[in-house]
Amino acid sequence: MSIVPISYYLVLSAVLFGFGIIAFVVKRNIITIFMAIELMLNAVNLAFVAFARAHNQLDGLVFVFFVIVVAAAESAVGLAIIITVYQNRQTLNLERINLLKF
Amino acid sequence: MFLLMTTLAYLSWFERKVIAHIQSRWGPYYVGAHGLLQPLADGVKFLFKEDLTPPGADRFVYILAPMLALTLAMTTVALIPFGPPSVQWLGQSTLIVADSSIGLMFVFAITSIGVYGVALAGWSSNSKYPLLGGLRSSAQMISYEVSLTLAVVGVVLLTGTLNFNEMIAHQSGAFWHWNIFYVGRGSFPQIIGFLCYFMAAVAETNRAPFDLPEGETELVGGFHTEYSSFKFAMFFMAEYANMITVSCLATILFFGGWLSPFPESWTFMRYVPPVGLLALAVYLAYDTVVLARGVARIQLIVVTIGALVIGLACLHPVALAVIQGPFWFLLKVGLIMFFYVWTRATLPRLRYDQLMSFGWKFLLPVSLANLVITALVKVWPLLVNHG
Amino acid sequence: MFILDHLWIIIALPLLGAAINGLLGKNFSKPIVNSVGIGSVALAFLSFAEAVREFSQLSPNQIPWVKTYFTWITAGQFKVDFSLQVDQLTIVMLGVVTFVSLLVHIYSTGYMAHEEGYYRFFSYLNLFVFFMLTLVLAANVVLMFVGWEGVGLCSYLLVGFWFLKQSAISAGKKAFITTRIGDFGFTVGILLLFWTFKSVDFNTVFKQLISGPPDAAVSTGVLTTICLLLFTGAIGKSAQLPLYVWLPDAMEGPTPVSALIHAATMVTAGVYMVARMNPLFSRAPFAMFVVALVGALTAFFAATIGLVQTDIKKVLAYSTVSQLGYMFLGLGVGAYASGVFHLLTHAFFKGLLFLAAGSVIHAMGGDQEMPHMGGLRNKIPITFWTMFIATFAIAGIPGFAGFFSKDEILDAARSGPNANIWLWLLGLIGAGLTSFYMFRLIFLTFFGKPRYDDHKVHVHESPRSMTVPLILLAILSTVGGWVAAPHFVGGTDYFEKFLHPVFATYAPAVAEGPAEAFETPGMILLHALTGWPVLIALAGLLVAWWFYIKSPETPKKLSDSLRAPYALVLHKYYVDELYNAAIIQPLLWISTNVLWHVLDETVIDGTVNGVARVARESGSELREIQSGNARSYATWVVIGAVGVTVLMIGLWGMVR
Amino acid sequence: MTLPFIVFFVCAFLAVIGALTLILAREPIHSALSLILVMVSLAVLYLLLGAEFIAAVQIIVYAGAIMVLFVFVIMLLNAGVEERTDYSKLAKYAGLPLGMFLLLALAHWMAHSLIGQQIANGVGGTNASVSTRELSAQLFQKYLFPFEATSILILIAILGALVLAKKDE
Repeated sequence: MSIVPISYYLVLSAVLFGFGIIAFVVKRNIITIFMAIELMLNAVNLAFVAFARAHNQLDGLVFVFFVIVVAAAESAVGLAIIITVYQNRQTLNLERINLLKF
Repeated sequence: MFLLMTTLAYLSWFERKVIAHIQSRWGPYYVGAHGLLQPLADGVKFLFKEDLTPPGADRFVYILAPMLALTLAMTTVALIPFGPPSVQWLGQSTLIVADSSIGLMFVFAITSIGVYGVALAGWSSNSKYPLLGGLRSSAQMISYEVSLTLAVVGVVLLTGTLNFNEMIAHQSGAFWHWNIFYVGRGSFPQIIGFLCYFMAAVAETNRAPFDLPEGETELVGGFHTEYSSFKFAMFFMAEYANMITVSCLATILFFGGWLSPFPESWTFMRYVPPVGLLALAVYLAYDTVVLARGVARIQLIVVTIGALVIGLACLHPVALAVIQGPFWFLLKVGLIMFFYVWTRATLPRLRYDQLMSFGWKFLLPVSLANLVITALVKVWPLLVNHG
Repeated sequence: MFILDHLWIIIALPLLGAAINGLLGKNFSKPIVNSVGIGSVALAFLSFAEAVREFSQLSPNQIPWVKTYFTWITAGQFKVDFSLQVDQLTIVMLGVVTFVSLLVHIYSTGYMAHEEGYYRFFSYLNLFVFFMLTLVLAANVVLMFVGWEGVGLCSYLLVGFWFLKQSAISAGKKAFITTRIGDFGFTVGILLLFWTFKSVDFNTVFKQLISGPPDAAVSTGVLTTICLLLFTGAIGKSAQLPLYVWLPDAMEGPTPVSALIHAATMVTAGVYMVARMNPLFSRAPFAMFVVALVGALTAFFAATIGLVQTDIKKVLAYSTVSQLGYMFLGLGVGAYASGVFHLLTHAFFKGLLFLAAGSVIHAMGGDQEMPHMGGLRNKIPITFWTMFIATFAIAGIPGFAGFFSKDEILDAARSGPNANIWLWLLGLIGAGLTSFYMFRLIFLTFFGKPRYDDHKVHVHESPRSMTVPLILLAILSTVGGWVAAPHFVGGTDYFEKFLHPVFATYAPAVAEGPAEAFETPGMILLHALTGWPVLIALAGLLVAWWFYIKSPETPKKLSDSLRAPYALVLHKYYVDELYNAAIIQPLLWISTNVLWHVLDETVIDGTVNGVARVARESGSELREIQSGNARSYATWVVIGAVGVTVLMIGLWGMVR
Repeated sequence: MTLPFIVFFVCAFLAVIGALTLILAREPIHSALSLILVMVSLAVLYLLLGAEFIAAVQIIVYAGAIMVLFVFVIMLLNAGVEERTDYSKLAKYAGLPLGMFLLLALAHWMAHSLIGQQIANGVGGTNASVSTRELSAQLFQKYLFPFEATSILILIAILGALVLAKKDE
């Protein structure tokens, strides 16, 4: 079945991760940035699964499972936060939400 | 594929007929005998209607949405086994397109994505009713999917597998071996589970009495208000396809799939399908002679002959063997569909808040309780043996 | 074997009482507080009785009976269990502690009746009992040390009980700090002990003493060092020279406290500890000698100071110090049993003395100055008689408790295994002085014509709750001695035999235990000489009588004629002043000029402020980065990631 | 060019396209859709890697739940085209190049990683698809505690979300 070399998957995950980072930096919309984070998580998951496959052991998969769960929790809270922020400041542009100032 | 389409189309006919009869009307009648050609007409109508897109709509998404809905809805059917894997054709079992070791989960995966169709449709055609409708229906689908899954997990616990065929095999025997009824060591009859499942499913597919998103009276048709002609037809079909999927699932999970309801020993029961078909043929023949006129008569003759031929063909042992599974399967599915339509025809529509509170405050706890009890019953023997 | 299996009950009871009274007592009425306080101790006493019963059924090889409840501390090799131990010595101490504290509790209900913070007092007392019992029951040095410090704490709390009185507070502090000096030695001793024997369990250590420790590097020198260090602790706790100064001041506390803590139990902790450690000491002759010497000197000097004190409690305090000196003398000359025996009897009569004194003060309405008293013997007969008996006991008049114990010690000092005639002499003179100042106290207080005016002070006998303990103790101080009446007065010396295993089991092979010492032929000579203490005691009595009854003006004359020594003694040899000049002032000076002005202000403050300044300025620079724009932060994160990646790829390249 | 290769490349292509559109699209909803695309294709890749269960979970949870939430919020807040502000000079100038660098570096690293090569030499060639049973066994025996912990985490997350989202009077 998988005679595709693992390294291909790894490269793919690396690329996705990189895109995630770029999006993370470049985008302004909180939601999109949040999505970028999700993208990175996904990339990492892919790497995990690939490694698990490589070593023929399940731990990687279990970890992916956990990552997904955590991502779910995180997105729930994060989106709630986003909603509240939007209610307070009527904007989703990260750069207009500069509360993290000294 | 084509088969599926027509089924969908005829489903609408079936529904309208049933409702009509329940409401003691005739329903579609004029297009062909018993309005048998009605779906055709509908299809044609849909095809030739003008396809218009609301201004300012997000075109891409606007087009994407219905496709998504329909394709997803129909993909699931690929995972449904219509008959025993034993029925081989060209070396692979013909009655199921793709047999996955965790078919159930895939079905759920796809249905879960199905939400997008609705949501996006509601969003993309930027106008407030669809938006509201989309929001509502997606919210509804999400919240009911939870209890749907929970209800199913009970069965998964009993059968201990996610593969459809194994599940069905687990229920082999007569109908009292089906999950819904079976009372035995470490097994808890899933009657409650089924009820939860059914209600959740009805809501999941946005059917009455849970069809507010499309409540004509308040939302002008809900998320697909803006859609016309063929895209609308897609949604339409998607809805029916979902219905089919759901009832197939119900059949598999609770009613032993393609198993015959009778013990193996009653061999003569194997002749039920052909006999049934022949009976149908006879009835149709009577129709032809007595009632029908003109085109309808010709058409009826065709159908009658078709039924006759198939019925006779089924008497041939090979065909007999093949026909068993699908027949029972389709019969059960049909019954469940009938239930569907029945509920729609009889029950009034809920209010939205009622819907939500029902979903979260009643359905979810009940299905949870059912799950817990099932788990306990399942584990009980072990505990006893240990103690 | 209920209690012996659940020894923790004994110590848990007072703790429970303390907790209840301390936490909830504020809202309790007096009866409830009493019932809780006394009840807990009474239960402890009962369980002690039960423990004795069970103990008597143990076969000798089951003794010492050690119970380990849980592992308390583990750090590498260093492992301390929460384990309790019972052997004969423990039994004796348990008896003393539980019994005396029970009486004192009862007494306090009368004595403290009109005090603020009644519940506080009782919870402190219970707490004290708890710690004392822990100290006594502990099966290893560390746990013992816990009790040790705990009683110190309680003594601090109780001495400073009237925390509105400045003198009380400072006295409490003094007690605590002075003891702390000794405790420092004690701690080091414990560490050294562990370092040497890789264990802090008494029995483990002692076994090793017999069968050589793991690394056979335990020279007598090490042992001596350990013993001396431990003994410093004892000096501090049991108020020996030169650290005795805190005990007289500790008299600021309520009298029951003085009776319980500063006469009967806590101050004897040092004695108990040395007795407990006897196998070690027996193997360190020099340490033994030091113990004996310190004991004897303390006995003597404290006695001399006691001669001229006018405050009734101060007199008793100094006598306590000197009696403790006797105990150490006894231990030092190897007569452990005698030392412990004196501890026992002393607990009785000194407790009695203090309680009686308390009752006198109670009668005098809080006045402690003997010159203001006089002729009280008809006013408060019970107090008088009990105190009289106690005086006989402490003075060593034959037949009373003190007689036996003190004589045993003196005999041991004279003819024991490591006898030393000079020490004996010191002790002897001390005994004379003791009887003198004690009778002086009695005469000044109870005889002669009243020196107070009846209008101000209305003298009255104390309530029963106070007198009953007095009577009980009086009885014990009378007959208590006979349990150990040595052979030479025809006694069976039961006590000696009872304690024998404790001191003989691990005794060094060469030096035969004190128990055998009495069978030595020297006994005959000894018997002849046993008269000495008696005679000198009687002499003291007579002199006192002469001075304070017959011709009351003699003391005046005497003090005038030899003024210098009198002043010297009156001012307690200026020890306090000495310490003040020699230690406290320099300490103060150093602290102010070096530690405060130099070290603290320049170095530490300088550093701290410098750090703060650096932080502030760099912060004000760095705040530019804190644009509040999350995107920048994101970019920073990315920059960090890039850095890491570069690093790792570099490493990776190397790895490959 | 066998089937797996084709599948792989198709999915990889889709995923990359999705990621790119995630970056380029100015409508949040488009980004969301593209992200969904990525996830689905990843799921297919998981299937290819023989991790059926994970694939299903990926779709159910990620595509089916999390992204639905996203779309939901987007619809709710009716998020329009994002405005191109550049208050953060740092992000403006440093962001993209750094990201690119990181991307290339990681990719290069991965491409030459030992494990990748070693698998390429066919260690992973065995096409045993992981059975859900084994996985669950792992999950409930070896990783029981983390599992419970995550459940608690979820609970907390739910509560947090409720508290945050509820209209404070």
